[in-house]
Amino acid sequence: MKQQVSSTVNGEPVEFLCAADETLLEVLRDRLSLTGTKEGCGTGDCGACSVLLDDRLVCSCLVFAAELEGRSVTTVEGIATPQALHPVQQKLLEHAALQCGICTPGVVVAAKALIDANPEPTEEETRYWLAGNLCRCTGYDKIIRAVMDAAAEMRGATS
Amino acid sequence: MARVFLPQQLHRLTGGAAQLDVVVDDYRGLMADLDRRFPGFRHAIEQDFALVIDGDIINDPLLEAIPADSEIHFLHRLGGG
Amino acid sequence: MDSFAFQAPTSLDAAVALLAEQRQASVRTQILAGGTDMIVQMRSVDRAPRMIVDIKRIPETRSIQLGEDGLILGSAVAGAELSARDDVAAIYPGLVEAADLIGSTQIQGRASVGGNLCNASPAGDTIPALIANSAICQIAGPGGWRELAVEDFVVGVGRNALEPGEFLVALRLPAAQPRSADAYLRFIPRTEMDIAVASAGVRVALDENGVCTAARVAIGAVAVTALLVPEAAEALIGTRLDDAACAAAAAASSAAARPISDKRGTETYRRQVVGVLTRRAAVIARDRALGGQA
Amino acid sequence: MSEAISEAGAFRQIGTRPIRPDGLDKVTGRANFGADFSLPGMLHGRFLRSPHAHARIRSIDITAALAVPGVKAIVTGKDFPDVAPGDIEGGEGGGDYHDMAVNVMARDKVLYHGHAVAAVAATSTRAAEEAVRLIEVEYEPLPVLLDIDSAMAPDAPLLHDHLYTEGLPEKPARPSNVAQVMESTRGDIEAGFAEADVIIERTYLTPTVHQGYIEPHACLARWGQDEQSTVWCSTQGSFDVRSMTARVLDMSISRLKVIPTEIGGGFGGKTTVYLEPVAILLSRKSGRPVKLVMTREEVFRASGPASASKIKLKIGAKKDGRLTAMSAWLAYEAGAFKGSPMVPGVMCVFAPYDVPAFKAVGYDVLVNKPKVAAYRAPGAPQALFATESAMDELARVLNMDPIELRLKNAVRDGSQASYGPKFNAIGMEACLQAAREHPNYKRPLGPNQGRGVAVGFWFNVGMQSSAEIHINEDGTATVIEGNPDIGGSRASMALMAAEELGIPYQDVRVLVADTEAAGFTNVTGGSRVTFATGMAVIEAARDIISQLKARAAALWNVDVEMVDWVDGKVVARPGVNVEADPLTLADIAGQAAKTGGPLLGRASLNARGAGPSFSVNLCDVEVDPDTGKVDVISYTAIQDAGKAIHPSYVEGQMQGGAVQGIGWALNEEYIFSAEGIMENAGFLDYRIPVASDLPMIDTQIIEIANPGHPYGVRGVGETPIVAPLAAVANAVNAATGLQMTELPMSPPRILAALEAAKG
Repeated sequence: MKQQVSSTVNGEPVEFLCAADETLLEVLRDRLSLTGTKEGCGTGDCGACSVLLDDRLVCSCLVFAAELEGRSVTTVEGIATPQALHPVQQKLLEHAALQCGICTPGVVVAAKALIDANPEPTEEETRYWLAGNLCRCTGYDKIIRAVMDAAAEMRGATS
Repeated sequence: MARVFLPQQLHRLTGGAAQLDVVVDDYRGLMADLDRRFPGFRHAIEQDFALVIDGDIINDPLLEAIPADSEIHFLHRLGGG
Repeated sequence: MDSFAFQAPTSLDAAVALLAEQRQASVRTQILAGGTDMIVQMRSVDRAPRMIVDIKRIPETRSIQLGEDGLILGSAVAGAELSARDDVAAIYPGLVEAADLIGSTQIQGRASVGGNLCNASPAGDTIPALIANSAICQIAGPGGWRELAVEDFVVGVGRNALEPGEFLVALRLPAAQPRSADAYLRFIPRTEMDIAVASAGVRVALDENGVCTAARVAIGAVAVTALLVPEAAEALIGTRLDDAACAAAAAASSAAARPISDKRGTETYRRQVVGVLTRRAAVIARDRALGGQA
Repeated sequence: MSEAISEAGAFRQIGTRPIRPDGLDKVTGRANFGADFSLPGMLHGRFLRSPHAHARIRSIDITAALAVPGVKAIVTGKDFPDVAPGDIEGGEGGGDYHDMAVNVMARDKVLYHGHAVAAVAATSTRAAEEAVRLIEVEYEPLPVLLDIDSAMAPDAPLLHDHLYTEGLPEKPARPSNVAQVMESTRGDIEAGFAEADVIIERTYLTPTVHQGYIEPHACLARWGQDEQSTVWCSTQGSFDVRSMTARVLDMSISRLKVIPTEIGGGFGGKTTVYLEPVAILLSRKSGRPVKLVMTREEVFRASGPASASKIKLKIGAKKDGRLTAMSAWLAYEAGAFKGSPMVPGVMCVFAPYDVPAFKAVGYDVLVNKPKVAAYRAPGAPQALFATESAMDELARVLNMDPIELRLKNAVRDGSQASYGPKFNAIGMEACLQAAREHPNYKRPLGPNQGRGVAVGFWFNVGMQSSAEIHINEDGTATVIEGNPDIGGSRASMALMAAEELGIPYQDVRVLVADTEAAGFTNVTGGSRVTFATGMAVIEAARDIISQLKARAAALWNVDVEMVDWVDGKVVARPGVNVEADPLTLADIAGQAAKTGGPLLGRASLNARGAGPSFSVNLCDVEVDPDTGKVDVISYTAIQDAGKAIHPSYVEGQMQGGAVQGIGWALNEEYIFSAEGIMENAGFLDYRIPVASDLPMIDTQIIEIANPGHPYGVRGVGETPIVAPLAAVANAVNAATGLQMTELPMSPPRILAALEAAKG
């Protein structure tokens, strides 16, 4: 039995059909071709599939797509504007805070959510907020620096 | 005259000899010489070993010259992660 | 039922009716709150089709009511929603910490105290904290409402006391006494993302002189269910929660533990560490109570 | 952040830190990784994997599975050709093509829990999963071997009836689980130990660990009726996937095109094939494209982890700290097929030290676990965990500073490496001196805190690489090469091309091309890409430059001998009578049609001169005496990079390797049941470090130019994981007074040791 779901994805209204046990991650990748959201584990342990669900950070592998009715989702594809990267994206690049890049989409979404919730995160707050985003390449050092730098820049830009 | 250090794994072929001096111009000459002294040596080397000339490790040494007074080692070919 | 179905009732009555109707039709149902345990299990352990009933659109499961009678916490309130309530954290800091320890920020966006309880893992973080706070389950079902103490709600590994057609609507915590506070600690090998190897929740109340008048100690991940440890509480009551009293409570917790050895820790280790955590949690609860946090 | 110590010459762009060319794709989700490709009509595949760690397959019945709606093809071992034995080339050594084929799909036996037994392609993943459940297999369980001691026991049951130990003077009479023995000696070891004032002798154990790349293995295969196949996959070596798949399926290399996708981490684990031959067979059988993606659980159970090891180490020294002799007995688990990194382990166990007498004996041991794959400096972390732990203990017994002890025995230029050749231009001493002077070595420690020091080493390799450079009409450039960019290598290639060609970095684009578009290149591994493929890029650029000189000479109507390439321009030599300004690349490119057509440079080479890289790591920990929990509170990685092309990515290698090593030291391990089933096959209980576990990882890049590279580059990717195991252990020992010899140093293990020490 397929569910018909109306929701908003990256600001655009979207309708799709899905099975009742299909996850948001499956729908994003396989039905909506939004493959920027990655699957690293399927059990909520790695954070590569992070998205914002009504502005709340979640693992899309642990959300049923059918739950989306009337709700909104932001994926990594919806973080930059057509004109410019989000400061988090720009700072990740400037700090060389990615090597293979598979965790990066999840880090981008999670870091944006952090700065939205806490414009001046400490190193410890940044590390704990991002503890659910596994990265095996960088040892996290440059990611943490980049995110804190992005927060600082956004504070400067908005003050 | 080059000094050749024979790999320990092949000492069974060399009758225990660990090093010797050879007068050769190049790798082909070296192999011909060593295979003549120790039958089977060339085959064993070509399967698993790189050539080392004065510290320079060469995985595929067929065309290498062997300088006089050089120090020659054989090293297990390595890859990595 | 040969494929999955999905329903998201928007009222308690509708949910109760839906569950009753499905039960009548012999359709297997599965309550969905945050889904962080349930979806993983449905993907790996038990893949059989069923009807998923999402209770998150029912107002009662999403509300946090803090009043003179205590706290009523909707069963599907996400950890992140609870953590945002400073007023709740002022009175039940240990419970909020326990909820906050479950998984990553991402998991916090979904996982609920009610779901953590219903999942009935021996290592569920909120369970000892709830027991220490004398929390009561509020259950809706075909027979109407009923209430059940949390320590009686979990009956085994992954098993709870819900009857067919019932679901957990909310948790009720009694009002805090003056000069009382709680604390919850768990041990994990990393700093985040792990399941508790051992845990302890402690609530204490003090008189004007700092003497402990009431205490509850509950421990987790050291038996098939979280355990209320009256011996540990007795070791605290009547003392100023000094080192000797806390050490006695620690020893009582270690003695009450019935741990196993598995991939997360050895029996010996768990027994020892649950005592350490009891002692440290008692000290934190004492300091909070003295600091007027309650 | 890091401070670079440089003796290098005047580079214009090398050593700067520009944004990587593929950066935008990777922060916006545009970059396509292994699982991101789809084709019309595509099927989804799933595997049936062995529930036993060792069993004979009596029968497989796929009748019911084939009847599931949507199922289009099923393959089992019977569908695969027999593959003759033969050493795998280009890998880390020790592997065999026949074994690889049997590892891809079991034939008559399963040799580890998770070994592939059958695969299904269906119109949906759920249909494929349903069919997998309906495949009926009859097994005859066999005894399971899970550790070195039981596998090496004289009466041990055998994994393979026809495996005879290699490396012995004569072929043994009986088969064995030991695939190979290797010995390496120098000097009189008996005399060396007799001369010693102090002897340290211990046995060190390390567990099976996984590379832990975040992207699971994934591929998409399309077979055509013309027998041509195309594979999109996440791999460290598309040419290796091509040769290995061709071998496993007995097909011509010309029939197979491999398109490397972006790769989500590998660390050595994506240097072999698991999925690709199966996907092609399923595609051939169904006539449809087939996508295969491992689950995380499958990655743990059925890809290639790193070897568990048991190492008995003995070192002797005089009172003044001079080493007199060292001996090592090293056993490495290979998993179910031969080919552990025992050989490099034997070769590197004494590599940092100048010791007059030594003996190392290594064993490649088969057990009923998945076949190991390379993991960053394969074999070295285990070996140097032993050596560097023992050196630290020696320093403590002698009451010497651990860095002074190492300096006293360090190999230097001209030292005869324990593995044979003489060292030249190495950074061991420079790293030790930098560590001694580092402020983090002098920081005061608090209660329950301790500091550890350890040395790391890796050989580095060169091997074959190719590169092409195409010059655009406006003088900008495209570099084409075939090494998947696993850590920012496009940036390094662009920097080297820009440096040579005298054009801005932003004017160089880098394409990682498929096996039909790029010249042959060996695997992205062995710390060789910036070194060897970089060398090919430099040579290709120099090929362009020689053409530019000829073109400019033609434009000026002078002999080519009359012009020079200076500062990114062609100039007339002093005294040559040319009335023209110097010509830039853009000037000449714009007139290429007049002087012979498009400018295209190329180089292919078999790189030599890969200098080894040494490192020194400093680690401070705090140990909770009540719970045994270790917190890393400060970490410093110092390493010789030769020349850092893009220092940020060099630091990134050092930091990432350090953290993988910290994970290996503290919490990571495969936990097996007695039946050989991995009990923690997920990121929940296979505990890789998370962001909140760690401090910043301080780095210091040392640059001792490698004479074997035009810019002095030496590989940096693997050495970083070698030192941390002992650095962390030595810090724990310093904090607790314990002598930890078994990894991981998990809280229960440390608390048990603390309790035992109390008596």
